Amino acid sequence: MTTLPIITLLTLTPILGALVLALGGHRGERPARNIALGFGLLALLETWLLVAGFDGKSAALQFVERHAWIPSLGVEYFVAVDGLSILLVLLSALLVPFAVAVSGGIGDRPRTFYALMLLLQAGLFGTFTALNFFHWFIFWELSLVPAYFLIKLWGGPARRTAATQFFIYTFVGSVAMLLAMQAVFLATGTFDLPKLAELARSGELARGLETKLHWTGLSASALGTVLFVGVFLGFAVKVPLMPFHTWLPATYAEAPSSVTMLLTGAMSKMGVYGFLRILAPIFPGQLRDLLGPLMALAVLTIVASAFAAFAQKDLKRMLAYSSINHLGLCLLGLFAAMQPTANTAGWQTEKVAALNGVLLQMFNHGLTAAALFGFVALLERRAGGLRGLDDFGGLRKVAPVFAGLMGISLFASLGLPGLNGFIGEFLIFKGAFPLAPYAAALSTLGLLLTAIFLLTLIQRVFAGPLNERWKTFPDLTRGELLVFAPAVALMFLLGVAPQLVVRLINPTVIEAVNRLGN
Amino acid sequence: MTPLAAYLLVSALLFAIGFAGALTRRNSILVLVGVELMLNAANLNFLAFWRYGPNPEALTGVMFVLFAIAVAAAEAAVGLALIIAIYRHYCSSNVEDVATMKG
Amino acid sequence: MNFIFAILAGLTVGAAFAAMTLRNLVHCALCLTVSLIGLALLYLQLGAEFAGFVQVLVYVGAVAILILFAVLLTRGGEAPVGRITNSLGAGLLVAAAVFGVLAWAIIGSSALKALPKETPQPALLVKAVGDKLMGEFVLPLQGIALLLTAALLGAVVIAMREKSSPAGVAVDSRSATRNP
Amino acid sequence: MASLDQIFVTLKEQLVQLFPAVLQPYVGVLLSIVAIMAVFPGIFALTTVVERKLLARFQNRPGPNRVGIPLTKIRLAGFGQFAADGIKSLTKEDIIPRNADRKVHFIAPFVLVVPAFLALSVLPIGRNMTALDFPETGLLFFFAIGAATELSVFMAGWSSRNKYSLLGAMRGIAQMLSYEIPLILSSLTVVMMVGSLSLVTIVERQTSVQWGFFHSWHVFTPWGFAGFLLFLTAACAEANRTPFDLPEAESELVAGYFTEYSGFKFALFFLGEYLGMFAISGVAISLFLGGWSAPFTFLDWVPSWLWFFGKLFAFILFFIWLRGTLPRLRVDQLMNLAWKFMLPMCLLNLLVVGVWHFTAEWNELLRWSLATVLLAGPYWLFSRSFEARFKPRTYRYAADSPAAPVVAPVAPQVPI
Amino acid sequence: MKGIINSLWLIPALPLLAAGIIALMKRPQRKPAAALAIGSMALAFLVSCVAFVATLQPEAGKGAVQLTHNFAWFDLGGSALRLGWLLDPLTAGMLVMVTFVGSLIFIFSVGYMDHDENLTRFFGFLALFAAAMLGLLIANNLLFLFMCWELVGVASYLLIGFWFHKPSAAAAAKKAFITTRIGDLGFFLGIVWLYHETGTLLFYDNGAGCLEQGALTKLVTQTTVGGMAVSTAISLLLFCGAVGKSGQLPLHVWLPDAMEGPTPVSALIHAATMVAAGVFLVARVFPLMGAATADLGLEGHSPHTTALTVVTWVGACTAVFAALIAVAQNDIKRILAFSTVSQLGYMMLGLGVGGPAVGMFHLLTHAFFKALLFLGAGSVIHGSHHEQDIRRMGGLRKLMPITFAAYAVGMMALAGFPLVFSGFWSKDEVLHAAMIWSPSKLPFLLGLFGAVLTAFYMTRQMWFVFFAPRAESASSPGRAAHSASHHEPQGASSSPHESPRVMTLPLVILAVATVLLSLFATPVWPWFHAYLGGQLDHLQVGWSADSAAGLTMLLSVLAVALGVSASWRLYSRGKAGTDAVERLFPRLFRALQGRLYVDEFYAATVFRLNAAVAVLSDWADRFVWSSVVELAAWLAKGLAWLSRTLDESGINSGFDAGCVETRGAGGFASRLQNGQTQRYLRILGAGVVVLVVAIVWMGNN
Repeated sequence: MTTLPIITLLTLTPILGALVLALGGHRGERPARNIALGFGLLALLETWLLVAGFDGKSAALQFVERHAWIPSLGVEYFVAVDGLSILLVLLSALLVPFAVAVSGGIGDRPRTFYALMLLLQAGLFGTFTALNFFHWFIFWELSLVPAYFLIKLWGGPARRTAATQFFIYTFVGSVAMLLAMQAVFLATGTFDLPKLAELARSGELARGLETKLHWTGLSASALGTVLFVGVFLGFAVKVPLMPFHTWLPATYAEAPSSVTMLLTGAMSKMGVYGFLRILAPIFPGQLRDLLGPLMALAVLTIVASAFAAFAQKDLKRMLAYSSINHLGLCLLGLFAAMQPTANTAGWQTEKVAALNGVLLQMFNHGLTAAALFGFVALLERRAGGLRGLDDFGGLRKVAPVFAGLMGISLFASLGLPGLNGFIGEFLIFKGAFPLAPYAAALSTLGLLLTAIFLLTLIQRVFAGPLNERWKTFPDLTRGELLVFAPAVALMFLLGVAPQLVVRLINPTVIEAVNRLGN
Repeated sequence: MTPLAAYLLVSALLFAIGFAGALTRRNSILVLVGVELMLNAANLNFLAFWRYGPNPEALTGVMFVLFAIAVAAAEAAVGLALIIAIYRHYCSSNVEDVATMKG
Repeated sequence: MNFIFAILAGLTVGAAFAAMTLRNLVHCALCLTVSLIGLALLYLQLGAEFAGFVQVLVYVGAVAILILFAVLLTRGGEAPVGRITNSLGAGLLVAAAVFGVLAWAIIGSSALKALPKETPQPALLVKAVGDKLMGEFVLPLQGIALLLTAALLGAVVIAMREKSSPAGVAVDSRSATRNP
Repeated sequence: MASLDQIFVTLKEQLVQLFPAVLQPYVGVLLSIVAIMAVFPGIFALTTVVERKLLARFQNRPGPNRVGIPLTKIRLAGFGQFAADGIKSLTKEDIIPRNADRKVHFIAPFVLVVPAFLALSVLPIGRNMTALDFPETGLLFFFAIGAATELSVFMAGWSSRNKYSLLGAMRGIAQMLSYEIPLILSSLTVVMMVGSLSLVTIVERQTSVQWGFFHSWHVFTPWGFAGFLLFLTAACAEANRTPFDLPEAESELVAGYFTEYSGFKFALFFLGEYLGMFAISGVAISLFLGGWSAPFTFLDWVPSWLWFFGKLFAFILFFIWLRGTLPRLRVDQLMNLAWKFMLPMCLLNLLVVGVWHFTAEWNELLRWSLATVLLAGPYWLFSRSFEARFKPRTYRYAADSPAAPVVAPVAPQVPI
Repeated sequence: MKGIINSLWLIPALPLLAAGIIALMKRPQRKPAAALAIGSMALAFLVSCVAFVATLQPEAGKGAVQLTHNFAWFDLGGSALRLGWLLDPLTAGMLVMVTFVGSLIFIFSVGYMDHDENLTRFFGFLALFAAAMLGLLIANNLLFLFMCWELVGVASYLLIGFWFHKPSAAAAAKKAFITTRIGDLGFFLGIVWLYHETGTLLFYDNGAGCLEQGALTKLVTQTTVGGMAVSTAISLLLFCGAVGKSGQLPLHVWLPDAMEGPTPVSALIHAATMVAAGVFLVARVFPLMGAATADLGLEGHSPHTTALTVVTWVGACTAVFAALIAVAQNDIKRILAFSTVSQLGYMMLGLGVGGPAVGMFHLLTHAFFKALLFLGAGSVIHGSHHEQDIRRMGGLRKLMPITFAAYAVGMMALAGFPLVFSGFWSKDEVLHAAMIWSPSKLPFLLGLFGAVLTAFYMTRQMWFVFFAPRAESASSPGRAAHSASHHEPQGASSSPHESPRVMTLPLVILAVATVLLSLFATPVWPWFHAYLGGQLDHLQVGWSADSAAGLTMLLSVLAVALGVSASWRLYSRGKAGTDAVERLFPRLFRALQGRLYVDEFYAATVFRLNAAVAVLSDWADRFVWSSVVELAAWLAKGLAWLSRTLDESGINSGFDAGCVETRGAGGFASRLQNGQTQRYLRILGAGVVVLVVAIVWMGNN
């Protein structure tokens, strides 16, 4: 018996769900949501099978499925997971049912809404498992399209602008990346990501650029830099890195909150994933050459976004900037791990720590930020669309459970030990501080500011005298508790036992550090 | 006379009959019938050449016939649908009555 | 040249002739059917079993029925139709000329004479036909599939009743109860 | 046992040996034809009585129970009825309407019966027992011959110059044309799996043993099961049996296309219809139910032809049962079923066969569940018509759903 | 006995479990929650006692008992990140103190928080705090310590903001968390750096720990920016955390505000335990701080490293600075809060000049008497219906005798009344160590001045609260805010009353302990030093101190006498309504009352800067980055417009001309068609004939 093509099945499950939703005749929102939830949980179950069958001790690609697709273009159907992929697949599988369960009040075309959510999940699964650039890119874009429609059709008042901005931004980035990768294909004749990484390591890529692309009139190194910048742009927009981020606050604020959960929880991870899977392995030299400015950008991202968050009055915008800040930390860790060092065990450990931290941070931020946006969604729904920092006050009195769980999530977000956010940040700094002391030291300012604005949020929304308007503000219902309690429990669990996740990623990270060299 | 020539003659005769019908009958359905006959005559030709031709293993004649039959079926369907549509419109299935395409 | 061939050829040509000359359109169509069956038998005689049965399946089962339907739908079966066009002579002349030219070409052809009088029956396996269709001729096959689909849709669209009258009055009991 | 199994084959060979060598092939064919022309009309005769009696039982009445052997007191529980019916129809006056197209009117019953016999002759009714074996194209021949039925129906209906006849013929042709597509498509699944059009080969392929005691009938696979059901439905329609008996719906069209037939020609139509039913049942048996093979290996000792006729008889009973149970469809329902449900399902089944073929080395359970899901999911989707899923269901005469807002007490309305 | 190390985790786990269960309880389950919290704390106290006993029997010649238990937490690269817990005298002493004081305060809370509707939650938070604090104490890993450190911070945040409906409480909570977090950033970087340099964060790991000889010598020998030894740099970073947590000078601002929390919280967290965590941290990493010289002795004289010098100066300055402010405060809890800051300064000073034993002993004694004072203040506040302004109290000596007695013991201990009060001995030791500190005598003088001030403001407080004539109005405007939120029947019992027994009993116990504790570290029998140093078997009764000790004692007694008498004279003769010191030095008093305007200074600089940068970032986001993008978009639009214009004017016109020509030709050709299909077909047939003939004929030729 050949092994079950579980990754393909996993990717197909949400697509099937979307089809069922699209074709089914159920009116009303509840059945649609239940179907979407059912398929989401099915995907989660499959992911669980994947995780259970995953050999945590091996850094190799597992569950490989490989079929020729368009041989003349070097296109294959090539999916597999390693520690990095499986973590993000798990995250996506967790978040989509979560977001689906949180969403509600979709008056307009609920079936389409949930079908698009599932399609988005398919895009995520595909992106995180594909190892051939060609179909990786297909999924990358596939995830963009449902997101666009979700924002545009169900978003807030300025949704059109936001959606267009989101689409154009990410699309420009994608186009730049696509062009660059085509040039790489011309030079190497393959789209296979692991193979490209190998070629880049052996210098074959540079030679290919020299011989095959000399007609551009650029030297191999200049061409390499240009290509690097192209690919970089694609990912930097997605993450986002600071000057390329302006789409994000508007998008997050305008998107329906459950969609924002996915945008921040899973889609922003696509950018970091791209950095880790494509940019760093294929363009290590270029990345190292530009490390200084990039590091500066990462620090700028961390600090400036935290400051900007502090200035926001809209909860969603505030949390959006907070997301930028957290992902900035990811990039800090990533860039730090690219720092050239002596090849000693000590430095290797720091790099491993930094990358482990990056991955943990991705997972934890995905969980926490999604939960926070979920809470904001509830807040918004209860308050009839209000979500300003000053619109509430004293809610803890009438909604203690709500306040408690959201408070825990906020503390998780600001990196309180014992909750999930801490370990990732600790590991990032553990790696980044020795590798790039000044950048790391400056970045701690971001941690402080995060604490300031998140606590301000608690203070303004939950503490203080009760705003008379919300005297009848309902606490979490049983159903909502059922949705959020597992998320919060997971935060505790991962905070106390990070080994659950580290187990999956550590070998992959060690391998990656070895491959990246010094 | 070789058997091939005999088949070809039959085919030619069929073709001529069909052609004559298509040229002289007024009813458009019969014109179509004539066309069908001509097509079938051609099919017979193909099969005869396949059978007695130099290279029967290539199956070209049979293939041609199969495709021709499929195409003829499509042609008949669309042609008859056209005739019915025209009949609805003009209350006539006479080919001479339908001449709106004249320049 | 054998006996069976002669009978079949006679049947085919005769039926074809009848189909082109009879006054009753339904009779014409039925004669056409006979002619087509005769042709199918000729195909069998030639060893093309598959093509022969396909001929019956498609022509007798579908095309002939289609023609009969068309005849009925255009009310052609009710009365004998006008037999010929105004330009009978010209038509016949051209047709005769065509036949003459063809027959002249066939009989006068030197290439045909060079062929042997009898050739061994080629072994036609349906499997070989299938292999060819799926191999060498796969693109035409796809084309045919497309064509048939298009023809199906096209025929339906063309023959659909012209929508001149407003769509049937929708029965909506709710609106009725709302407006007493 | 083998001797009993092959008893008819041996008999035929021995008979043929009696003739000079030149004639032997012709005699062989002739013998086969004679056998078929004797056996199946016999079954037909039996079936008419069985059907009448069974239907009567369904409807709580005794049915024919009088006619036995004439001039004796032996009643045979009414099984002599067929002879009485036969004699009656042969001796009745042959009436031809004045306006009828006499030639066509005359030919039509023969166009029905002769192809029916031809179709029966390609069935493998036992091991080595096929009257007319086309090793390449048996199934194709069957379908090609089947086309003649439609022609006959048309000829009968049109030539009678009777509006019931014509309407019946039109309905019949439309129905048969529509259902011929699912019929052929569903049998194509078997052709795809077996890789042959020969019914003999198809049957032989199903005699292989599976799991030790099973013959691997095609019906025991997901696609085979689905294909069998589809084929059966289409066959019902092809044979004009209830619930697809619109062409001869007695309450609407008197007797459909053979309203104007009487006497012997009527009997021929009757015979032709039943022969067609036998033929299509025989094909269903050959394609899906293992033809003449036994269901279990330990039942192999029963002669193969007995299996075939047993299955055939089961089919006949099944059809009678259906007739006694189901109401007749409406024309639009009939067409919707064919084009909106059966056709997609057939195409899907073809896909599933492809999947089945290419997943041959998979885990059996996985393969089964995949195929089942592929079939069951769309079945669930198609099973109620598409429109019902998109539009709220409307009731033409009944009141709207009780949830409809009542604005004010209104005066009694005239229903629309 | 040594097996206790394997069960040491029980000490934090018990309250943690209690906290977890209480978190799931419903609001009305008040009694079970209280019982659970107190019970878990009492059990933890028992286990701590066992642990303490285990540390009393050091193996001969091996120094202090030091038991560790380490385990892997999660994989990190080829190795794993390991955590662990540690039992040594330092831990054991602190454990006993925290569980003991904690238990008493828990019991006290039952009475004090009796009227609060959220009692359940309160005990949940208290238990959470206790768990985190105890975890902090037993940590054998700096990271683990830091985690607990943050958790106590959160518990403190939650408890300060317990009356979250008061905006001031919510703000104070936030302020506390953020101010300490500023220090924690340094701490965090210190941890990361230490981890990088030594490869481990375990304190003791059979010679491989980061506080053990191998790691320390490595750290001392390396230098970093400015020629500082790495050990110094790391020490200073770690000290940042201590400064934040223990309210040392630049970051002390949160501690007085933290008095917004319920008084038991102030007693437990902001007097006895959590704020002392900074001191504990310095004591814990003392080997690192003092790692300059080859010998890392703990013989009462600490080595003079840069790190310790910084600690000394910060401590000394804080001690005086806070004491000064305390003189001018009117809120009973604020006075105690500034006193706490001041005393924490003393502890730091003691650590800096005298090593862990000196600082830690003051920590322990201070924990007892300051808890006593806070609980006493709580009792006073509770008895006088949540009145906190000392000027509106007075004469409570008669009304609340038990509270008065206990408070007096605490006050005397804090002020340093000689001989029978523990505060005297511990402060004396600090001053003694400062006196013999060689680099500078200034810290000693500052300490002495601080002692005078301490005696002064405590006497002032005593006088106002217990001796002053009873203030006329019981219902003051300041009360209204409190009684509104504490559904207390207004006017039902307007005169102050003694507190219930559940509150006075802890007071009495603490008072007794305060006195008894003075026995353990007298120069005659310096048991505590010996205990910490692991030299219990060499301990002898007898005057072991040098001559300077006597001088110090004398000076300290004089200082106390000066402070008390001055204060008593000034206030007992003063008029009601105004403050004596205010009359003497009005401007100075106002400055002190305004806490020397540190908060205002921060508000004017740090906060404003922060807000400005935030606004700037937001502005940059909205206008600078976006406008760049929009510029690009306009550029693209312009190009598109150009292209369209070219298309329409240039290319299309030529195409149109061609079309006109073609149409003319088509019109001509169409006239050939007459619509008769059969005619077309005839022509076709004739054409075929002609063609065939032509082909055959030409073929023949």
